[in-house]
Amino acid sequence: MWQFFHKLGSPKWFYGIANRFMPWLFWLGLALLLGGLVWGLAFAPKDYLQGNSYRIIFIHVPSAFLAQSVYVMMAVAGVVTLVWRMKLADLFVKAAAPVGAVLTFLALFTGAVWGKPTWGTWWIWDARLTSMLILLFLYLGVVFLGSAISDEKSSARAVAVLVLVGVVNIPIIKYSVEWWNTLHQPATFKLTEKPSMPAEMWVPLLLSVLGLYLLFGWLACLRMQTEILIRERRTRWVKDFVSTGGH
Amino acid sequence: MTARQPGVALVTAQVGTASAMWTVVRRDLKSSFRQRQDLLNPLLFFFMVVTLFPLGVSPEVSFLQRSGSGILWVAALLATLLSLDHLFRHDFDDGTLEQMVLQPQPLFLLVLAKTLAHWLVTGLPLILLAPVLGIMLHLEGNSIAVLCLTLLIGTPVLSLIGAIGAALTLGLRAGGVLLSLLIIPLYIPVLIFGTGTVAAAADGTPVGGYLALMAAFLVLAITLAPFAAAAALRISLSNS
Amino acid sequence: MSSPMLQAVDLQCERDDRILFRGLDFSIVPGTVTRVEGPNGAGKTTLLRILAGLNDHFSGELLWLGERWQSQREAFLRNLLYLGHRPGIKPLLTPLENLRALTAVRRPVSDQAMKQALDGTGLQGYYDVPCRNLSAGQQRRVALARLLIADEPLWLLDEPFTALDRHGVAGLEQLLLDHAASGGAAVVTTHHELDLPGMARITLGASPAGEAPS
Amino acid sequence: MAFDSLQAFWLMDGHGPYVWTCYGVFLAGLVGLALWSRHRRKVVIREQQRQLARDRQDQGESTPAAAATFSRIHPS
Repeated sequence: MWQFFHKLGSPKWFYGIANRFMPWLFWLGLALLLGGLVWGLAFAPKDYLQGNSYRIIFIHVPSAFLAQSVYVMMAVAGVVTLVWRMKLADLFVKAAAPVGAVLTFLALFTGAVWGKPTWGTWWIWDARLTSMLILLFLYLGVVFLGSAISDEKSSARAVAVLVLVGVVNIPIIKYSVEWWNTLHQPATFKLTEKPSMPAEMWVPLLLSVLGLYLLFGWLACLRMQTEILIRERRTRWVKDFVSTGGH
Repeated sequence: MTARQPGVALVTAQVGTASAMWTVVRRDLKSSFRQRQDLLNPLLFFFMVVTLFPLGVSPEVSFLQRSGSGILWVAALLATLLSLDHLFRHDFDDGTLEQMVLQPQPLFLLVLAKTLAHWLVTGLPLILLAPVLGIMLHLEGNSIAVLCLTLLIGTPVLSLIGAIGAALTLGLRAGGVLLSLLIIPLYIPVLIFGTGTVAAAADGTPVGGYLALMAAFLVLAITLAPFAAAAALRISLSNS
Repeated sequence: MSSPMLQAVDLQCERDDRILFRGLDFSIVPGTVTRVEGPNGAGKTTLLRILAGLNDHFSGELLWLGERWQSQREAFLRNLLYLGHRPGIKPLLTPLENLRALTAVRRPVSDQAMKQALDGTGLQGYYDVPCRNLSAGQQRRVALARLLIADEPLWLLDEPFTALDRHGVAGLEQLLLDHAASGGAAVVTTHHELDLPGMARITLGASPAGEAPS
Repeated sequence: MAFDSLQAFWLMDGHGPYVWTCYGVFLAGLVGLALWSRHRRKVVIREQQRQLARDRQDQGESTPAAAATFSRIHPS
């Protein structure tokens, strides 16, 4: 068990393993995502309330879902960084943060564009959108702090602390935003909660969520490899690896 | 007294002021784009400050529509203020500023070039982001257009006036805070007319007069502020 | 001896309620290297900054080619090359870009010549590396590369030997001699034991009166 | 297929612009992210190859600064 844990912390080992897994992650993820999107766009039935604009759900929900879970993953990695000082964990935080920021932005953007035909306005200050916006700010803070500190080790630790502070804060932010929202009259437009979604709708949704997860895994591996090359540039194996062409 | 003796080969060739200014602008832009994060900081700050108002006051559409232009202007002003500390600080720290003062070209024009570069990387992005925030604050299309126009005229004034403050507080320990205290009072007229123009547009009154007045501010700032900033730079360098 | 390029008459400088020097008279003549020496805090850097016109907390006269400095600021600046303790190298730009920005405002120099100058200071292969990734000695060499293509006759160099290794020091000493031989003048502050043939000295802070024996 | 024709698929009962903008931006975002990440790894590898080459060059000469001549250059 500890042997495995130790191995997992070795960047060189991870680099090789990642190389082996990445094609699978990429192609499987791409197939699932595209399958889900094509199904959702062209074959899923029309929503009786919102019409065709609901088809945005097949990209909006995966982005929003992933945006939130990536932050949780980063927080877990942050704990591992601070407690066990595992190298790979802080690499993950650094590699995932920009991806999470982009996904949050995509969730916000698709939400806004979806809102126009549904609510008649691009943006309302309701609890869910506002929390998402704050999540974007948190992500950007992590990205900026990471690139502002040039020393790699202290940058990783500082970022881990910030992620943890953020994750403790997220529930507080969420509840205070919801309270704020009820204080000012709740949004007049509300998405009708449907008790059950027909399978023709949720299966493609599930596919695209899974696909995006796998693609995120691929992106995270790729970016972690880059971070490893930077961090370990003075080691023998990276020098050998780079001078033999870097593949 | 013989001014020129055979031994010394004096330099007579000269580089034109315009090309020297261009060199300054290019170097500053290049430097800024190598440190992209510094470009995004004021922009993000702008966004966040705007977000605080619906959260802190009210998310009601009627309130946001009424005060949206004021919120955006105040946020843009604060974001500019935040970025001003960088205007001369890096150059001061690495000695580029000394070299600039020792250039044969008039210093105030070089300061103008630096301010232009500063505006291109801070003021201009704010204007580009403003429509998005305007939509989020439920401003009307016409108001957003006028708002962007006032920002286009107003933010260079903010940069120019700010350059004076940045030059004066250069090399001081509490420079950042002091800079705000010095500069905010000077920003008030621009703020008043910036938001006033948008309010007039929302009421449907013609805004040509307001815009002309703001343009007059801009002309005044372009002609006077670089002199003041150049003088302040000499003083700050003399003390270091 | 030819007539002086730069002349200081009765210079006095006071800083933080302390008189750094007073009654300082000296001439910088073409074809010489002048070393400003004195203990720490004697005002070596301050004197150099006064000569460059960066510091105006002084009384006395500075004459450029026999005329008051203030009256011909532009001509003076065009003939002056000042390298401060912080030499104006932007850490985010590459050596070539730095050199280009520093020289382009004085006279157009081809990229070819600038690369030669960087080669001349031992920076071949580093043209495109951002300066913040260079060592202190290499950054100093970027600044010194400017001297290789400079046509300004008057050089004011504040601690130019800092962070240089033995080869660099020898090279720079030779460069100063070359510059003097071609009719230029250089004023140098340094902690390093500099003793060039024909070198003039300005000594600060040695005697309480601040007189400058040479 | 939930649509009768390609035309209907494109228009989506008037919601076409919204839906297609969203999908476009989403795909552009993901593709951009992927390309940027790959490019970054390539740049890092290339940068390190150059650094290695420089190190080798520096080691090749007895002293790195020996090549420094400090001789003046006279650009025409």
